[in-house]
Order: sequence, then structure tokens, then C-alpha cells
Amino acid sequence: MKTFKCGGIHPDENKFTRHLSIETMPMPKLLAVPLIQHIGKPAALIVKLGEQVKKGQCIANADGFISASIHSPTSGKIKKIENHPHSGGKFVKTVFIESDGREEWAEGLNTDEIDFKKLSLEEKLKRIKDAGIVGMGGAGFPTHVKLSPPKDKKIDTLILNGAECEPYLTADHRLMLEKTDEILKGLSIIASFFPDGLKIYIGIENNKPDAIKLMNEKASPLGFEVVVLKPLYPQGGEKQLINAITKRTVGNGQLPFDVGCMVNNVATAYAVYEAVCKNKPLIERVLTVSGMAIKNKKNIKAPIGTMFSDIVDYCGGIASRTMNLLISGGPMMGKAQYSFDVPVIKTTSGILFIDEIKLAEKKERPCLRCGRCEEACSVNLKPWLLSNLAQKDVERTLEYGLNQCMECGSCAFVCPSKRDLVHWIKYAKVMNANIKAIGATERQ
Amino acid sequence: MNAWKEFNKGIIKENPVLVALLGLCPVLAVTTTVINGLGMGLATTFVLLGSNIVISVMGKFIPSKVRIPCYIVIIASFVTIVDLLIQAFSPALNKSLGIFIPLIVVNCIILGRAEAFASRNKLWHSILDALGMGIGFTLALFLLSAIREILGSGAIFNIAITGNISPILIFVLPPGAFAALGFIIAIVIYFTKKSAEKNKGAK
Amino acid sequence: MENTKLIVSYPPYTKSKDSIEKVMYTVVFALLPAVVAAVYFFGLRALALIFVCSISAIGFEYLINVFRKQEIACFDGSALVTGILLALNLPSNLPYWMAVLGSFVAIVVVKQLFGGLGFNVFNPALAARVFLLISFPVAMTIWPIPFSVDMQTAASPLGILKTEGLKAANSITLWQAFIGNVGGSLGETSALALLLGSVILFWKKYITWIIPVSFVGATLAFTGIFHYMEPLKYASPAFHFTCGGLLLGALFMATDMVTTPVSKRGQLIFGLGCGLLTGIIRLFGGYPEGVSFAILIMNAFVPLLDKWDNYSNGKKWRLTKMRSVIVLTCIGFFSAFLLYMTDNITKEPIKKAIERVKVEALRQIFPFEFSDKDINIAFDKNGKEFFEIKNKDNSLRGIAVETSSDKGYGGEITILVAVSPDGKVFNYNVLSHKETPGLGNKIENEAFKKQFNGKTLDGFNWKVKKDDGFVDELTAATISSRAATDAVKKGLEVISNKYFVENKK
Amino acid sequence: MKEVLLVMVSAIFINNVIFARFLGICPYMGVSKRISTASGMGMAVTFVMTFATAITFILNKFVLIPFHIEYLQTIMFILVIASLVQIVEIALKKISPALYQALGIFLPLITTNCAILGVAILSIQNEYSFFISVLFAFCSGLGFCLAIIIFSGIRERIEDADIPECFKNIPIALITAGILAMAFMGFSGLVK
Repeated sequence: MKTFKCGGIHPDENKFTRHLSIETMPMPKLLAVPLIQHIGKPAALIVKLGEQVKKGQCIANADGFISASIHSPTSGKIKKIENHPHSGGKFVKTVFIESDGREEWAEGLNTDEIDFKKLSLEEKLKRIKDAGIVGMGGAGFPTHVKLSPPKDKKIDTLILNGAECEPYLTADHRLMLEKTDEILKGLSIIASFFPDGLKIYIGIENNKPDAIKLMNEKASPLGFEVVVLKPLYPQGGEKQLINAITKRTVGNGQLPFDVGCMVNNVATAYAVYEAVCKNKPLIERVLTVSGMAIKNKKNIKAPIGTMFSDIVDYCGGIASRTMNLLISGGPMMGKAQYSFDVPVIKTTSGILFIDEIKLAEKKERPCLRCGRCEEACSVNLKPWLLSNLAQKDVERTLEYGLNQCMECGSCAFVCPSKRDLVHWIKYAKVMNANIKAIGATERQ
Repeated sequence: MNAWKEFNKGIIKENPVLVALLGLCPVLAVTTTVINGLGMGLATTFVLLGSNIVISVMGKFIPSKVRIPCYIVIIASFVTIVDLLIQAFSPALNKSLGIFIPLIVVNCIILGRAEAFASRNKLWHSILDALGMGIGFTLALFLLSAIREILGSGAIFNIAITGNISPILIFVLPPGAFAALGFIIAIVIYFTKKSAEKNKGAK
Repeated sequence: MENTKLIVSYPPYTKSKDSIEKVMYTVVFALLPAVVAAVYFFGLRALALIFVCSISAIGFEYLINVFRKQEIACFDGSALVTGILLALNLPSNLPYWMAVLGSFVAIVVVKQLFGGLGFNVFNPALAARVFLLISFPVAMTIWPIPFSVDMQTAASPLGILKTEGLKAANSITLWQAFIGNVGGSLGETSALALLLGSVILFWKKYITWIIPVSFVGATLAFTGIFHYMEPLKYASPAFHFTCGGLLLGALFMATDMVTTPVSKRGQLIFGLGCGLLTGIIRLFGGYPEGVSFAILIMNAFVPLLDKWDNYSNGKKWRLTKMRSVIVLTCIGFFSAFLLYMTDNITKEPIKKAIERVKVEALRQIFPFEFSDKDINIAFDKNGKEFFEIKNKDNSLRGIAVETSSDKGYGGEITILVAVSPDGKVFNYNVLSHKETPGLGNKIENEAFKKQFNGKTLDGFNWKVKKDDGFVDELTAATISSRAATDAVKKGLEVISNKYFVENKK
Repeated sequence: MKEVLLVMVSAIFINNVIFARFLGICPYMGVSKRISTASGMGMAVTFVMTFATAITFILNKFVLIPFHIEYLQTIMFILVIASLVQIVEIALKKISPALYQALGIFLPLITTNCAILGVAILSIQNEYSFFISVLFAFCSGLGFCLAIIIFSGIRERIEDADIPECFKNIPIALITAGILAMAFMGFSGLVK
């Protein structure tokens, strides 16, 4: 079993929903589709208030090189367009669509399957771009940009990321079990963008044995190699997965294509298949609803824009009165929400309802200088130093590699004194960004 | 400035050792016994008095560019006088103070007072200031050496008082000196801060 | 759903079960074998001592928390660990008030004053042990023998090595030292119990393996080299491994997370440094046990080890003109004249003062009274000064000479020894010594000096009882007593060569 | 050779200028807030101390003793040190501006430093030969350097610890120096 070289932790997995198959959620009455669901500039709105739209119709175009277009998840009327809470924590311009129940697809979309080999490269890339496909692992980087790396970078390895190392989440696992062929087709489509002679791996952690067996049967005839990984958090990260499978290390300041690798999430491959073969835009995704405080835990395929409150009703309501933590995403890298009427977006991989977390346990104690956060950090940083400097002299954190940190949370997980290391690192990033911005405006 | 305020500021409010933290070298080294402490205090007071008088009288003639070396030479001459007098009249004190008598020259208190005060004020005031500072310095030395002698060698003025309880020897040695002085200064800061708050409160 | 109040906090939301309490109480658990061994070897007095130290440590931390209005954190186990570790460093017959004073220094001065848990720079238990060692040298260097009912005491193996040399030290079998049946502090003796206890810490990864390995490795290498070079003079590394506080220090003291470097490289250098210093102090230093000093000194280096900052340059500085040099020289001449005057006045008094000191010393060591006039100073061939005391009829009543021996514990001891005309010692007076206060400086006491009264050069075996001589040495100050005896003997020899040889001739 | 080693080890570790002899406490407390300034001060003191002892030794041997004016010792030494500091500072400016940048700020502080004068007088009292007394001065300087760099490392680390209000900076620095002195006592008796 392979794994990445340095750092990593073993949180208890709590994958309660690994045996539950994916249920498709009925279309809720009101959908809220925010214009930022990806990394890059927000999409530009092309519909007006009160306009009638069809299912899958594009309501906002990608604006600039790094951006992704947004589509209406259902057919209905645009009720209102206003700033609304977003699972990222800020208020974002959101389009409210009231579904008319007819689920009428826009023309030319949702056709039955065609063979992707007949399509040319440009045609495939155009379909992916039009369908608004983004990385579904949690980052949300537009896939069409990722599939056209700079010319001088040679890609020789393609990795399908089935690690899903976050506790509680089982969406990718269920997807791999139920949609294996579609995912492999999607992977072949992605592979077709690169010169042949490409080595293709599928990385799956050992805590998903059924997925590994199934993938082995289906993938080996196509020449894809399934790599069994030792379960270790944060193996799902690009750098860690590349290091685990190909032993290459992506240095600080480098990107995966600098070492000739390309990593894609399982859900992204499925979305690519649906976009290219069935010309279906990205209007729904699979996510896990779990946690002690929800009545019955489920893996659901929900349309983008469904309110968390609708999902709570679908899953039987809140189980315990003392629930006070709602997380969008996993417990390690997810974000706590302050209200229930927040929509699902393209990168929401799970919704967790945590029972009353003991506040006393969250109190910050003095740092024991035990060095465990240094051992846990998978990009070789000194979290204790970064968090101390962030409180004293923010600019110097840049010298100690602040921007390499992907905020995976391993350091704060291991810290015996429960110090908020990730918080101070995020704070330092924001402060440095402001300082740079002020510097830039003064120079003009 | 009335004379009395000039005199007693050196003892409590601006005590050279405990508040201004000047001249720590002799304070730490010499206060193993009370007699040494008092001897050093008096010697320093004598030098301080002498140099303040001479400098306040000659204040005008010394060009400002080179006043520090001049003050040093004047102070050095007074120190040598004291050194010779101690060697002549109390060899025991000379043996115990040892190298620290010549080192009064570089004691920052004397140079500090000469620079900050004596060269700018009248003779009478600088004499009072010298006496005040000298007594403040001796008081601080007495306090520290009393604590170190009682705790360290279980005696006061070399007469054993603690009987059979074995004394805490570390106070006679260098580590004890540092720690004892540290504690005294902390207590002084604690009280000055408390009284400052009381005054602020009262006002 | 409406009435649930949601809390927004920082990721990550699941955290490891680790906590300060868990770490500290595991260390306490790891110390249990050593505590059991201590009670087994040294009886209930050891348990009482450990109890006193722990309770006073927790008590002091509680008082500080109350005094500084912090929330009560004295039961997080760190105070308990410090208390037990301190107790394991003390001899079992140490008076209780000294143990409580040690706890006070450890918790209040070394830990809380520096900002409490996580900020202290020095290991509290260790600093307290060194404080007690220096403050009460007698009480801290006498170790009760295991299983002894009435607390007979003997020096620890290392103590024997330091004072008696290798021959005596080899009498202790290594196995006895390993399981702990040998004199020493509570925790030091039983190496087996310490290793047993530390297994859980290594398994749960609460201490790094780097520091103990590099520490013990460096010590054994250092002592090994010297043992290889001179097997008779220096003890074998195995001896150093089992005896003394090496294991207690390396496994529990040097691995205290707060006072050791965070980075791996830093820990390696820290361990090697501790090992080297322990070796140096054990083989060449004054104190038999070097571990506690070595760790304290390396604790001081920890901030530097953690901080390889580049060197920031200083700022500019102004220049002064030529004119000032002229004024400076004329002021110099004026003060030179002033000093010439004072030197004339005080020249004779100084000579008289030196004279008086010498006479004062002479008067103390001769049993009979004499006036200043009777003293006459004679010189032998190589210019050695002799003080002859003459009677009225110019015959010799006594001779005194100044001799010294550099074999003293702290360095040179110079004495003034007085002898009668027929070669019997009257008395001697120590002029200067650097012996440790409270231990070595007892050579000045009357009790020790009386032994030499009336002894002649060849009628008395000029050695300490330990070297099967007649002089009974001061407890725990053998080296000083041997040096004093040697100095008196030298004085007698010099006098006998000058006076008796000439008379005989 | 043994005596050289003896003097070196005793000057740096055993009778350390700060911990055993209490010389130079004022700059030790004043300048040790940051490691960079502390190491600068340390080097400057070593630099000046060695030169000062060399010159005072010559002065003592060929001027004071022949003319029997030993009583002028304190005056001459302090004058030598004051002028030496000025000359060194001018020379430094010309020879190596970089070194000047590093040490420049500390030279005026040194004139009132008891360690320099103390070591000069000590080497006279111990009747060392010329080479040994210069070595003694250099090693005492190194001892000062070692002590002040370790000390500034510690002070920088406990800068933002929540030390009780009345113990901030000077008192806690004195207690730290006390514990350091206690640690260095381990070396006592090292050299017979």
C-alpha cells in the first residue's frame, strides 16, 4: 500500500453512510443559484428578473479566462436576484428560480449517449466549457482551463482521485460503486486530451475495498492501473496524491503540471462524461448528509441551488435539540454555517450536522512546543511558528512559507493544547493579501 | 527647586539602583556581607560627592564636545583617592571589595549624575543631589546585602543568628545575587505601580 | 430548525483526543515504576518525600493561579509531574522543608514567573535540584544506602569515583547498579525501572527518541574514548550508563517538551550537547553528577537552536574633532598632579597596613604572646621568607612560613604555619582558599586544626584516614582536608630543611 | 600549552566575566533585547577588550612600574580605553565599513563598560605574561559574547509570555541571569 512521504494524520473515519446507495432528491420549490461556485471571476448574468427559463439553460456566462458558466437546474421563472448568504461565508449575488414542476429541458441538451471518440478535441473542450464543469473535489477550479495547460508543460501521468480522505464523506465512494463505467468513460475523455503513452492511475484508499475490487475489474482492461493507498489524511490533496503514487514532490510555488501530472476528482470525471456524451450541463451533484444530529443520514443527488433547509426536511429533520454546528463540506476543511438557508453549490461535497460540541474543549491552551504539528504538516511547514508570527509580525510569515499551506487542518487536529493554528494562518493570508493590495494601490 | 525635595528624590523616588537600575555591577558583586555593602556604598558616595562638587564648579570651562572623558578623568582621580585611603586605613575591607573599588570609575550612577545634573546646576544643589543619590545607593546595597547575608550565611554583621538551621548558601553565590536583586526590583516596581494607581484614583 | 442557534468556529471541527492532561498523566504513569523502585529501595520515607513534593508543587501553582486571577489550571498534571520528578532527584533523607523550598523554586520561580506552562525556558524540576544542590551541599550529597534501616549514608558511585578514584568505584557490581541497589537519589538508582517506564512514552510518541538516544550516546562515546585511552583513570561507559542520573535525565528531564527544541535538527544538537557536557563535568568537573548542569546549560541554548535568524546590521555613528583631544590631555595632567599629592600622604600608611596584617596573622598562630620587635625576617637560599620569633636573649622561640598547595577542591590554598624550635607544629592559619563554602572552608575551623598541634614531620603519618593516615578528614570534603594536610606538611619540610639540617650539620 | 588551555577554559566557562565576576552587567541587561544587537555588542566588547588589555599591559610594564606611579593605574587605563574606542571606531570606518556597520552603534557604550577595565586590571593583578593576558582578555570577551547571546535568545523568547506585570523586562532578566549563573556553576572546579 502506498502513501505520501511526510506528515499526515489518522482522524477516525465516521463513514456511516458508506453502505447507503445514492437517492435522487425531488426538485424543491425554490432554488437559489449563486454566481460564484468556482475559483476565478464570478459568472456574468445573462437573464433578467421574471424571465422564464428551461432546465439546463445557461443563466450566466464564464467571465474571463478563469471562470465557469452557470446553468438553471430546473425550468421555471426567475423570482428574484439579490445578495444572499453563500456557503463560503460571504453574501453573493444569487438567482432565485421558482420551479414550475414541468422539468422541461432546453433543446439540444440531455441527448442520449454518443461516442466521444468521434468528436474532435476542440468540440469536446467546447462542450466541457459550455457545461460549466469545475473540480468537484472541493477546490472548484474550472476543468476546461485545467485541461489546456501551458504548451511547454508535458503531462505524462493522469491520476483519478478516489481517495476521499475527509471523515464522514462517502459521496465519491458511492459514485465509484454505482457509476463505474461512466466514470471510466469520463477518464478516457480526459485522457484523450493528452498525447498517448500517458500513464493513468486511479488512487483509492484501502478503506473502500468494494470500490477497489469493482474498479479493478472494470479499469484494468482499459489499461488504467488502480493504486491501493494507505488511509491517511490529507491524501486527497493534489500534492500528496502525486507524491503517494509517483513519488514526485511538487515543491513550494509549483503546480501539478510542473512535475508532469494531472489530478481529477471522480465526480468531475462523471460530470465530464455527462457533458461530452450526453451534453448535460453541471446542474446537480452527489453529496453526503451525515452527522449525529440529523435523523437519517443519506447520500443524495441534489440539484445545485437546493437550500440546506430543504435537505434537512428531506432527511427527516434535526434529531437532537442540542445541535449547534452545521458544516458545509468535511469536518476537516469544511466551513461552519450561520444559517440553514444556504444553497448547495457545485463544490459542496457534504453537509454535516454535529451534535453539541463541548465549548470547553475548544478553549485554546498555551503551546507546549511539542512539535507534533510540525510532524503532521504534509507540506513541511512550522504551523506553531506561523501562528505565533501571525499575531506578532504578519509580514514575516511569508518568509516561512505561508502560501504553501493548503489549510488541511492536520496541525490543529493533532495539537494537544487545541490551539487555533488554521485560523491564524488564514488570518495571516488575509492580512498579507490586504497589505499587498494597499501596496499595489499606492504604487499606481 | 527646594533643597529638601532635591535630597530625598535620590533616596526613594529616583533610587539609582532600584528605580533607575544603574551601576548593577558593584551592587551584585559586593553585597555578600552587610559590612562590604556599607563600605562600598560609602566609598561610592564619597566619590559621587567629590566629582559632583568639582564638575558643578568647573561646569562652564569644559567644552561640550569632550565632556564625557573629562568627567571620567575627574571621577577616576577621586576613585584612586578613595582606593588609596581604603588600602591605608582598612585592609580587611580592601581585601573583600577587591577589584570593585577601581571599578567605581565606570559606575554609571556617578557619570549619570555628573552628566545629567552636576554640570547644569548650582554647587549647593549638586551637593544635595550627590548626598541623596549616595545614600539611596547605600540604602539599596544595605537592603540587598542584609537579605543575602541573613539567608545565605545565616548571620548579620558576621554574627551567626540562625543557629542549627543550615543557611541557603546560594544567596552568597552569584546566582543568589541575581535572583535576590531581581525580586527586590520587582517588589519596588509593584509598590510604585500600586501607589501610582492610588494617586491616579485619588486625583 | 428555527430555534437552533448555530455556532461559527474555525475548522477543523474534529480534534484528536490528545490533551495536556492526557500527556502529563501518561508521564506520571511512566514514572510509577521508578517511584515503586524508590519506595522498595529506600522505604516509606521516599514515598513521604514524593508525596510532600507533589502536594507542595500543586499547592504553589494553585496559589499562583488564585493570586494572578487566572482560571485554576493546577490539576492539568504538569505541576504533579514537576513534583514527582523533583522528588526523584532528591536523597530520601532530605529534610521536608528543603523539599518544599525546592518545589517553591521549581513552580513559582522557574515556571510561573516565566509565564507558566509552555513559556518556561528552564526545566523546573532540574533547576530546583541544582538550586538545592548548591544551597545545601552537605544535605544533597549524602545518599542513604538501600534497605538501610537507620539511614546509614555513603557517597553515590559517582561520588566515590570522584573522590576515591576508579579502584574504589569498581567495587560496585554493574548489575547491582542497574537494578538500583546502590546509593543515590530516589529516581537515579534503578535504571531498570526508568527504562521500563519510558517504554510507554516512546510507544505513545509523547517524547521524541532523538534526544535520549543522542544524549546517552554522546555521554557513552565521550567517556568511552577516555576509558579507552586510560582504563585505570577513567570509569567504563557501562559504569556511567548505570550509575548517576544519566538515564533519569535523558529519559524524563531532557525530553520535557516545553524546554527542548521543536525542530528535529535542534533536538539532535541539544542531545549531543547535553551528552558532551555531562561527560566533561563527570570526568573533569568539580561536581560528581554532571547531568543536571548539562541539561540546564543546553536549555539556555534552546531559543538559539530554534532561531537561526540572519544578522541585522547596525546603524551609523558620528566622529569627534581633534580639539577635544587637547583639552582631554590637559585635564589628564591636572588630575595626575592631584594624585601625586595623595600618594605621598598615603605611602607610609599603606606599608604599615600590610605589615599589620602579617603581624596579626602571626599573633593568631603562636600560643605565646610576643611584641612586634621580636619578629625578625630571615630568607633561605631561594628567597623564601621566614618569620623568626626571638626571645629576650635572642634565642629562637618559634618559626612561621607561608606555604600553599594547589590540590584544593577549588584551586590553590595558601596557609601560614607556625612551628616550635624543636619541630612541633603550633598551629596554622589559612590566608586564602577557593574551597566551596560550607564544605571545603571548614579547614579553617579550630576542630580540624587541633589535630596538627604538637605533631612533628616524621612522628606523624601526614595522610587522611581514607588514605590510611592519622588525620580524620571533614565529611564530604576529603579533597580539601587532603590539600590542607599537604600544605602543613610542606611548611614543616621547608622549615626543617632550613633550620634543623643546618643545626644537625 | 596546558596553561593556555587552562586560561581559556577558565576565562570562558568557569570564571565567566558575567556569571562569576559580575563585570559588565549594565550593557548585559541593557543591550540584550534582540539577538542581533546582542551579538554585535558581544563582538564589539571582545574586540575592544583584547586591544585594551594589550595596550594597558604595555603601558603598565614600561611606564607605570619603572616610574613607580602605579597609583595612576586607574586613570591611565580609563583614558587608554576611552581613546582606544575612538581610534578603533575611526580605523573601523576606513578598513571595513561592513564590520563598522555591525559594531558601530556599540562602541560609545563600551567606554562605560566595567568589563573592559575590570579585565585589564585583573590581568595585571594575576601577573600574566603579555601573551597570556591578551589571551585571557580575548577569552573573557568570548565568555561575555557567549553569555549575552544565550541571554538575548531567552529574552527574545519570553518577550510575549504573560509574565506578571511587575516582573516584566529587568526583574525577569535578572532571574534568568541567576538561573544561567547557577547552570554555569556546573563548570566550577573544572580546572585544578
